[in-house]
This record gives sequence, structure tokens and C-alpha cells, in this order.
Amino acid sequence: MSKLPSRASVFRRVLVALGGLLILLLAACAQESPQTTIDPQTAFGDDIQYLLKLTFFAAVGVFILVEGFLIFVVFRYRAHASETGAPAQVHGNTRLEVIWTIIPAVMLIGIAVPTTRIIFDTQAPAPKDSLPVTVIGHQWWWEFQYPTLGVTTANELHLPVGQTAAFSLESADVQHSFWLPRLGGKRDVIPNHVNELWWAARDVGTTPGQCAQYCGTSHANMRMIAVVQSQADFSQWVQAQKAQPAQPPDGSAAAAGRAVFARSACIGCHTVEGVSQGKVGPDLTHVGSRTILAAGIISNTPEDMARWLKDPPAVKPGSLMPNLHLSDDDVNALVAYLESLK
Amino acid sequence: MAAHVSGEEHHPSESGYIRVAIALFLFTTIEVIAFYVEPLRLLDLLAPILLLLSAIKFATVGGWYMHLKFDSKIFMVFFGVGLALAATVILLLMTLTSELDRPGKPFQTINTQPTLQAVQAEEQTKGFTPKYDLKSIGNVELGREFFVSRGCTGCHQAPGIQGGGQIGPNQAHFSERPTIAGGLLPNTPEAVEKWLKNPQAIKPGTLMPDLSLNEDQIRDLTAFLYSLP
Amino acid sequence: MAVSTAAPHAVTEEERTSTGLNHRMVLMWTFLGSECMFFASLIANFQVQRGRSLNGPYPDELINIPFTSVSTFSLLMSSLMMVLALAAIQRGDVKGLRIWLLATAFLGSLFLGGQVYEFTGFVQHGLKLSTNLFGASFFVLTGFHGTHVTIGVIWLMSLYFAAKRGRIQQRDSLSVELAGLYWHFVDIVWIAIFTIVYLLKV
Amino acid sequence: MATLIRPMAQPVVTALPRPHAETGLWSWITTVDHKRIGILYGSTAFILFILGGIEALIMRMQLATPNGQVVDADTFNQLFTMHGTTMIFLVVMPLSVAFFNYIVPLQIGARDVAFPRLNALSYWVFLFGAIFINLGWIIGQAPDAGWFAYANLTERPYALGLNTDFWVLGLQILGVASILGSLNFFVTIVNLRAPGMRFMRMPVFVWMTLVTNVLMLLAFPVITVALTLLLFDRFFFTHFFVPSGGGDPQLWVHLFWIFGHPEVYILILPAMGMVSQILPTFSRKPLFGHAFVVYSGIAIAFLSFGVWAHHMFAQGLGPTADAAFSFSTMLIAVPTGVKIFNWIGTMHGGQLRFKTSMLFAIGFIAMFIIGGLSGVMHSSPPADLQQNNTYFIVAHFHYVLFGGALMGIFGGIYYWFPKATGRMPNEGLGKLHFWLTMLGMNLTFFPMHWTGLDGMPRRIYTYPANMGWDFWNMVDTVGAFTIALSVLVFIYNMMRSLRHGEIAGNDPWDGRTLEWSIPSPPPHYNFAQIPVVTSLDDWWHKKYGGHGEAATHGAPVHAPMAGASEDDGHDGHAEAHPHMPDPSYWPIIMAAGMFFLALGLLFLPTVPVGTYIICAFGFALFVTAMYGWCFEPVNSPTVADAAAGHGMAGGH
Repeated sequence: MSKLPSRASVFRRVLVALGGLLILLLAACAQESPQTTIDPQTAFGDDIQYLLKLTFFAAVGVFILVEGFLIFVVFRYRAHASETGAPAQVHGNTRLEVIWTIIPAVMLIGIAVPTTRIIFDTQAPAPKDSLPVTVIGHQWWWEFQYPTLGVTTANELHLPVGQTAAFSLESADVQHSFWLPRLGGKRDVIPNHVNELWWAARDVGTTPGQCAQYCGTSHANMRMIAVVQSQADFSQWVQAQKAQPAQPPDGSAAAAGRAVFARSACIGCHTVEGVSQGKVGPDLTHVGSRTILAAGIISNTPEDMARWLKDPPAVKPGSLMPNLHLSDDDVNALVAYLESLK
Repeated sequence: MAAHVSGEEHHPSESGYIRVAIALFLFTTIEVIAFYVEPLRLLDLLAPILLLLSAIKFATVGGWYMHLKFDSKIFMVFFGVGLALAATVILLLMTLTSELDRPGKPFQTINTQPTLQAVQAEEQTKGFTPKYDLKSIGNVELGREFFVSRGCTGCHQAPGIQGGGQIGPNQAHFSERPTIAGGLLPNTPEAVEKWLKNPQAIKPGTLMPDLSLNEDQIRDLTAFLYSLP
Repeated sequence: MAVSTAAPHAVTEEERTSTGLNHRMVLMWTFLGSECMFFASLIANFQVQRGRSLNGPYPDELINIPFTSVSTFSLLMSSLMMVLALAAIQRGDVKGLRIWLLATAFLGSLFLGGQVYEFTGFVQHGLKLSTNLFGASFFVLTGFHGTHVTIGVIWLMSLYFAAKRGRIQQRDSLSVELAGLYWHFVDIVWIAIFTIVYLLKV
Repeated sequence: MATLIRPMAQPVVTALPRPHAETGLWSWITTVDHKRIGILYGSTAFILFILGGIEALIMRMQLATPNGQVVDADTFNQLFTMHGTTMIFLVVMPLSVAFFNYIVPLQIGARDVAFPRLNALSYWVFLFGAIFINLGWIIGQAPDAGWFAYANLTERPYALGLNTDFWVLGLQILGVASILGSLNFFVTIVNLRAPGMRFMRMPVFVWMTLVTNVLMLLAFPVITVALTLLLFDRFFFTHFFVPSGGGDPQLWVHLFWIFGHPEVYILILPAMGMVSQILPTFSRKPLFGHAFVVYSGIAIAFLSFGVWAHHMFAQGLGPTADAAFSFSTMLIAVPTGVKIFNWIGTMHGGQLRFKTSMLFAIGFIAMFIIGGLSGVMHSSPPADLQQNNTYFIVAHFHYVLFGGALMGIFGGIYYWFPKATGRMPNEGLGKLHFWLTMLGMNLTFFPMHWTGLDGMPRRIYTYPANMGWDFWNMVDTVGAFTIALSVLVFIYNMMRSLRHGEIAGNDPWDGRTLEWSIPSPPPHYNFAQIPVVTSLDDWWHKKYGGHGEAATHGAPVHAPMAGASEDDGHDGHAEAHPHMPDPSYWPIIMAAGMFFLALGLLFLPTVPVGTYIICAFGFALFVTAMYGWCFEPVNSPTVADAAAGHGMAGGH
């Protein structure tokens, strides 16, 4: 029979294990969370953050008080064998009842007042000089239209830093929810309703977002990114988007790809300026300039694009884009063509 | 029931019931007359008057015929809670959907939403008799919704449906065509179903992709196509 | 009922309950309170959909106020017949009960007939369930009311035949009263529907 | 309101042998005994709890790692839809109803419910509804639109299969069961209280049952209408929620939550009632502020109809509506807080005995506080814009529904197990169950707060690796399996205690309410003599005299004091037995009729003829059962008064 460990060594081992766990937890916390809601980059986000902190610390305070008292009561009043008879049969205390009705009510007023202010502030009409953006939710991708700039793109929202973007949210099919966590709260996208949302991004950078209202099979795959750029970069991007797509030189792989595109069902659903006018799927006029494909679930590399073109529903379950049973050559040509559409 | 039985002694007599009926009759008559008095409507008085009158009728039937006025007050509570909540819910819902301040406002139709207007389609079908018994093929309505929502409009146009691409044939007069699939198949429901199931197998290289439709979807689409004038 | 049968007949002449109210009466009133929410949701739906039809036929083109007023009167008067039936059985007048029950059911059927006629006319004018939102919400609201009337007529006729076989005596007046409560409820719902759907125009 | 006092037990007519066996399958199928129906409800709901739990475990396996490959997207969507629907409509509600059935008549001193056959019908309709909604699994088309099934995702173009049809029709059937059951319990509580039991002398559990049933009566018609509209959209091509026809998908959201928010309280209030029974018993003190606990329950119910739009803060209702619904939502925190403070007040100064049910009750309070506080956090609409539809919400409502409702129900099971079975549950295993549950649930649901704030939306079947959600999702999964383990311990404990548990006696916990004054398990007729109630916690006062303060010499726990029931239990002679309602076949036949009516509709779009045939069959069953029911006397015709005839018994 092996020797039992002494109490002290058991204690030490528990400590070590706990310490290990703690380090593990810290390591986990330190992980990057690109879609976090608690690192706001807009004034709207700051307002939300303020309310979150207010309610959170109020909640923590109440939590500590009430749970603490609960634990105290549980330990203090546990029955002892020595006790005989019943404890004092207290039936209640009206004064206490009034107190613990009023105190929470007062605390809630403390939350309600800033809440109301922020509700009305954030839902006021957007500032006059803001950039209008029409967001259209589709099953399972995002369409972004810039009506004043004449640009249409998909899944990749480009915004100038510091300028308010006024979103008008529409849906082409079912309910979605437009949500870029770092840039502010979500707003549902509802068919036959036009919802409004506006904010100005503070810093340059790329931040992910995704649909937050369950919208069918590939709800999980309905992602997007917001690219916040300096005014100059943004103007440059707009110019590039408005330009006619590049014409592939004759005899190149891209030209072959354009031929495949034009003689396949692609043209029914996709627009490429000067080639086709499909409205069902994303506008592909400048697809080569995007960094993501298929609503952000794959990156825009030739390999990923080939995988996507070969069998879209395998990449994004339920995808409306059918498997066109393209040959490998056709796929390669198409990839060359689409990647050339910068 | 003891309280109930004792309460019954105070129930109105039969002549009382008849008097109540006369009152109800009169109130309804006033309602209907008020409906035809144009000035009331112009002055926005019609709705309040009608609502008041019908509330009085409501209370009269409840109070006298249902004996709420005479029976235990508990019944009043049971019924009243439901009634009060019912009225509140109607008013709140109307408020939240802007029906109170802007009544009768039709929704803005959004251009991104493919509009299927069943009735327009139906009006166009007037005088058109389908070649086949559509019900035995599939469900036309489902087929139409499917046609719009699942991308067929990307390439095809059809009567009664706004928008629609011009890559594939316009599906108007579908049943009058002698053949389908560019002449490869006769224009029969069986052939259409076969075609929709896998166009590439019938006509390799066709622009029409295999949309991985299931049997029900194929039948409904076929029925829809044959319903087109 | 558990309690009523727990003791010999003499004791259960009146059922003994905590409130002194009969179980079935409490049940019926509670049920009617619940039904209020049912019709409220349907009416709310009608109100919300009002004026949102994308295409005709619109209510103005179809609704015939004089005709519906007449069937409204017949339903209102059936309520009178119903209380008279109850009053009859409460004094032990089984014959009177049968006559008034029949009259109630007849007026109810008249109302239903009117509704069938109205619906047929609407369909002939091109308004079907699937035509537009007015058609859908109108048919669903009035249709569910009509279903309630139909159930009421069946109930009344069941009572009539039971009375004919001598199964309803003075002490069973409660059975008539319950049917009456239901019938009057259907009537007051129609009062609301008539005003909201037919008379209120915007 | 007790204007009439029921006489003390009248020794009535001798019961003849029943037409049906008292044991065996048929006796259960035809039973109208509220205790048996309670057990049927409880065991059915528990089986469905295991089913819903398995669904959850598969989901947790899928989400344990990024890009999980356990199930595909469609299956996952079916899993979470059915997990939510099952846990809400088929587990927590019916488990509560099981307690209404078993306990409420005992606590109010009644021999049965007001409408025993209606009660049986309610159970069978529930069972058939539960089967119906799960039928989808068999053909691989279980409901997949989420438990709130937002239109227009549920409309034909986006939901082509039978998935949503199973959901719509199944919920419609379950709604019927709920309405029937709540009508019955409402009348029972209003009308069948023992003499002297005024409303304010009713135990809190009875009060919360009453409030819950009022909520069901008022909330379920709304979902019935919403489902009907959806059903018309799907089967008869109306456009209520179809945007292309001018319909408004948001109307569904409104109607759903007008029902859905009261539904949340329908889930939690019964558990609050149970906790309010358990805490006083194991503190040996009366409930602190009984009246306030009752009133706060009523206040919660009242407010619950005015807060539905807080589920819709992201829907863009406008600032005024957001602010108004935010206030009403915050207001609900006040009565909820009152309840929690009163529970702690009950324990304060008591002699706490930590039996398993007491542990669960304390666990309920501790966990419910967390759920309640996170609820306050998203009562603020702007903050909710970041939390809505994320795992933060998932964490919140699991703290309320698992940490709250289910913990309360587990407490109730341990508390009333001896009453229902006559045997004590094993304390050691019970405590193991409790601690595993606590550990498992906090491990599962607490990290969801972080993943939610880190932007993880709910209802996603997969997520990429670089989002920072991996670790906590793995922790969630470990926690979920810990919960599964705790449920296994619970099942083992129940099986074991049922066979080998210590004999309980009438009043093992030294209880305070009427159910402890009668034998365990209670005889068929519950009370040989209907007790006369003179105070709140009447049984305690009968045991200890006066107001209970006189009890200075620790009461013997396992020997009941002289009470109203000296003669029951032992002899079982018929002459002391009141005649109880006879079993009936009609409830199950009627429920089957409804099942076929719904089943037929499934074939409408594809095989209309099948619809007509199956619906006609269902309708025939239904009408037959209805008439059979109306003409069947409650008791066998040998009873004198039944022979005298009750005429056309319109409805039961």
C-alpha cells in the first residue's frame, strides 16, 4: 500500500493546480477577440460602453451584497444539534419590505435616466454631412450601396475615418441584423422596413462583424468586415470602384475566364460592368479588390476562390449559388478572370 | 351556486329583457345612421361616436343578458381582466405599428424586395385556361414564390413578376411552346420535371444550372410554369 | 364534478365551493376572459393590416352596410331569445325553453347564412383569402367569429334535442345558462367586429 | 370569499368495484386522478428533458472547437430550435404542471381538481403535441427556424420543407393543452379550497400556480392567433407576414413576444412558488412577508404583459417605444428583488437544515440573482444593442431557466418525493447531484457571458478559429457534460430511492402545509376528512398549537402529530372513502383526434386527398369523444345522484 500524501503536500498540489488554472485562464483572456463589444471605436459605442459599465458595476455591487448576505445567512443560521424547539416565528416586517422596494427602484432610476438620454441621442436623425450607405441583407451575404457615390460592393464595407456613416438598412429576403460590434450596437434588418443607424468610426483599421439575427441555414456564415480608411484612401477606393473593370488581354487566362463567365449561368445572377447585369448575387465588377469571399468565410486567394467556384454549397451550406459542375480548366480560367477584376 | 341562485331573483324580468333589446336595436340603428352622416366623418367624430355606442352595446349585453350586473362580482373580474388586457394590447399594437397616428399607411415597397403580386398575375391569367390540371402537378402559389425567392428571376422573366433577367427565355405563354430545352424535349409536365431536375444531363453545357431542387420544388415550379398565360 | 358527487344528492343540490360559485360558471367566465385575448389578437391584426393591401378589391368596393346591419340585428335579437330561453327554464317552463332555443338557433343560422352570402359575394368580386391583406385579415377575423357562431348553434341545437327528450329540467338551468353566456359573448364580439370592420372607415 | 363551508367528510355511498383495473397500463391511460396525471406529466416531461439535453450536448460537441464537424448546418439549426422548444414547452412548463397536478389539490385540501377529465385531456393533448413536434426528427425535418421562429424565415419560400409545419401545428396542439390545464387549475384553486382557506391563507406555491395559470390563459390565445396567421400564410397563401404581399414580418415578432414574455414568467413563477415552500420548511420559520411575496408575484404577472418589446430593442421601434419598454422592464426588477429579499429574510434567524431540496432552493436564489442582474443589464436598450442575440443573452436566460426554474423544480422533486412515493430520496446522492449541477451549470453558462461580450452571436453552427472564443466554448462543453453527469446521478438516485429509500412517513420534513397531514403516498381520495383551515401554514399550527411559537421541545420529525387524519391510511376501508370520479377513455381519444387533425394538414400542399382523409378521421374521433364525454356521467351510474341525471352536461 502506497503512502498517503501528507495534508501539506495535498494542499501544495491543489495550489499548484489552481495556479496553473489561473495562468490558463489569463492566457485565454489575453487572446485576441476581434469581434469584441467592449472595445468601442465610435461615440455610439462609447455611450453603450458607459451604460454597460454603469449597469455592470451596479449589478456587481448588488451581486456582492446580496450573495454575500445569502452566504452569511446560510452559514450563520445552520441548524445545530443542540438547538431545541423552533426559532422565533417571524412573519415579516413591513418597514423592511418598503426599504427593499424603494432602494432597487432608486437604483433603477439611476440607470433609467442616462439610458433615456442615450436612447434619444443615438436615435436622433443622422448629422447632415454624413455619408449615406444602404445596407441590404441577403441570405447569406451583405450588399453595400453608396447612393451618393454610385458604388456597390459586397461584404466589405469601406468607410472614411471620422465621417459619420448613415446606414439605411433593408432586407432582400428575411430578417437579418447588421452588427459590427466594435463600431456600435446592432440594428435589425427587416423586410419592408427601413431601419436607420449612424456612427462615425474613430480609428483606421479593419474590424469584423456578422449577422446577428438567425436567418436560415448559413446564418453563421453571414459575415462581413468594415474597412475604415483615411479620407484619401477612401477616395482612392471609391475611384477604383467606379472605374470600368479591367479588360483582360486577348489570349490570357483571364480572357478565357471572361468567356466562361459569359457563357455560364454566372451572368444570370452577377453583375460585372459591361458583361452582365444579374441582380441576385453580389456585384463582381471589382471582386478582385476585395480581401474576403463568400460573406467573409474564406479569404480572396486563388485557391479559396477555386474551392468556392467548384462547389459553393460545400463551402457555405445552403448557398443560393448552385454547383455549376465547372471543369477544372473553367474554374482556373474563371479564377484568373475574377482575380483580375481589381 | 347559492349566491348565484339568490342573485337570480334580481335578474330583470322578461319585459326588462325586451326593453334592453329595444335599446340595443336603437343603438345599432344610430350607429348605422351615423355611418351615413357625412359631416361626422369630416369632423373626425365618426370613430369616437361609433366606439362609444358599441361600448355601450357591449356593456348592455354583458350587464343584462350575461347577468354581470347581477351575478357575483368575481365574474366581472375574471372577464374584465381579459377584456381590459385585450383592449390594451390592441391599442399598444396599433401605436407601435403607427396605426394610430398614421392610419392606413401602406408599407413603402422597397425596390430590393422582389415583388410577387399574386393578384396581378391572376388578373393576367383571366381568360387563360391551363393546358393541364395544375393541381395534379403541384402547387402554383408555392412555385411562384419559389421562382421569385430562389433566383430563377436572375435569368427569366414571367408574367406578373417584376424584374427578371433576360438570359433565359421569358416564360410567358409557356404552355404554348411545342418544345422545351431548345427543342430537345417535348413540352409535357414530365419532360419539364426531368429538365428541372438536371438540365446539364439533358443539354450539356446549357446555361441553366442544376439548382439541386427536390421533387416537391420541381413539381411546384412545373405547375407554376404551366399556369403562366 | 368531484365535489358534487362526493355526497348524496340532497347535499349536492347546490355544489359547495369556496366561492359559492358553480365550477362550470367560473370555468365559462374564465374561458371567455381568455377568448377576449383571442379575438383581441385577431382584431389587432386586422387593424394593423388595415389599408396595407397592395391591390384591390378594397373594403369600400365590397362592404354592404345595410345588408350586414340586418344580419347584425338578427344576431342581437338572438341574444334576446337566448335570455328568454334561460328565463323560461329557470321558471321550469321546458316548452318555452324549447321554443326560445329554436328561435335563438334560427336567428344564429340566419346570421351565418348572411355571412355565407357575404363571403360568396366577396369571392365573386375577386376577393379571396390570398388576394390581399384585407381579404386575408377580413376572412380570418370574421371566419373565426363565424366558427364560434356555428359551434354555438350546434350547442343550442344539442340543448334543444336534450330538452325535447326531457333531459333538461328546471334544476339543469345551468346548462342553458352556460350556453347562453357563450352565445352572448359571441354576440358582443360581433358588436365590436361590426363597428371596427364595417363601420369605421379611414 | 368562503361563503359556504363544505361539511366535514360525509361517509358516502360504498364504492363498487371500478369498471377498470386499478393497476396496469389501462388504469394509467384512463386515469382521471390528479396524482397519477401529475406523475404522467412529470415522467413524460423528464424523458423529454433528457431528449432536450441530448440535443444540447450535440450542440456543445459541435461548438467545442472552431469549425466543428460533428453535425452539419441544417442539423445544428434543427437542434437549437428543438432544444429551445423542447425545454420551454415540453420540459419546464409540463414539469411545473406536474407539480400543479400533484401538489395543488393537496395543499388546498381538495380531493381532486375541479374537472378531472379535462385534466386528463390536458395531459394527453400535451403528450400528443410533444410527439407531433418531435415527429420531424424521424423524417429528418425537425423545426429549424429558432424557438421564436421569426417570420418571414418561416414562410414558404424560405422554409419549404415540413420543418416549420411540425412546429406550427405542434405548438398549436400544445397551446390547447395549456389552455385546458390552466382553466382547470384556475377553477380548482378558486373553488376547491378547504373551508377556511382564504386567498391569503393559501400557500405561496398555490398562489404562484394561480398567477401562472392566469398568465397562460391570457398569453396563449395570442400565440394561437399568431400561429394561425402563419398557418394561413403557409397553407392558404395569405400574406400576413409576407413582405412581397405587403405583409409585415415585424407583426409576428410583436405577437410572438406578447405571448413570449409572459411565457418566461409562466416558466419561472411555479419554481418561485416551490422555493417559497421549501425555504420555510427547512428554516423552521414561516415565509418572511408572505403577503409581499404573493403581491410581488402578482405584480410580476401584471407587468409581464407590458414589457414584450424589450425583446425588440434592435428592431427599430423608435426612441419613445424603446424608452417606455425599458422603464417597464426595469420596473419588473423591483418585485423580483422583493421576492429574493423575502427568501433570504425567511432563512435569517432560522434553523437551516441542508437537505437536498433546501440546497437546490438556495442554489435557485444564488443563480437566479445572477440571471436577474444580467437581465437588468440588457433592460437598457442601447446596451442591449450589443447583447441582444449574443451568447450573453444565452447565458442570461440559462441562469434564469436552468439556474432558476430547473433548480427550483429539482428542489421541488426532492421536497415532494417522499409525499409522492412514500420513500425518502437518498441525501448523499442528492447532494452529489446538487454540487455537480452547480458546478456544471456555472461552468457551462458563466463563460457564455464572456463569449457574448466578445461578440459571439447565438444560433451559429460554427465559428472560425481566430475569434478568441475557442477556450470558453471548450469550457462550456465540459460544463455541459458535467450537467449530463449530474442528471445521471439524479436518475440513479430516483431509481434507487424508489426501491430502497427509507420509508418516509406522513411528514418527514416537519412540513407546514396540508399535504404533510396525510399519508405518503396519499390515498386515492387525498383527505378522508376535508380539513378546516384556520391560518396560514395550518398544518404547522395544528402540530405545534397556537402560532407555532409554543414548540419548544424539538418535534419528532417522523411521527405526525395528531391532526385531522387519525384514521386514514391504515384500514383503507371503503366506507371512509369518498367516491371519486371514474376513469374515462374519452380524454385520450379526443387528444388523438386533435393529433390526426394536425397530422392531416401536413399533407395539404402535396397530397390534398391525404389531408381530407386523415383530418376526417381525426375529426370523427374528436366529435365521437366529445359526445361520448358529454353523455358519460362523471361517476358510475350506481351513484344515486348520477342516476337522477345531470342532464346535458355541456362541458367538463
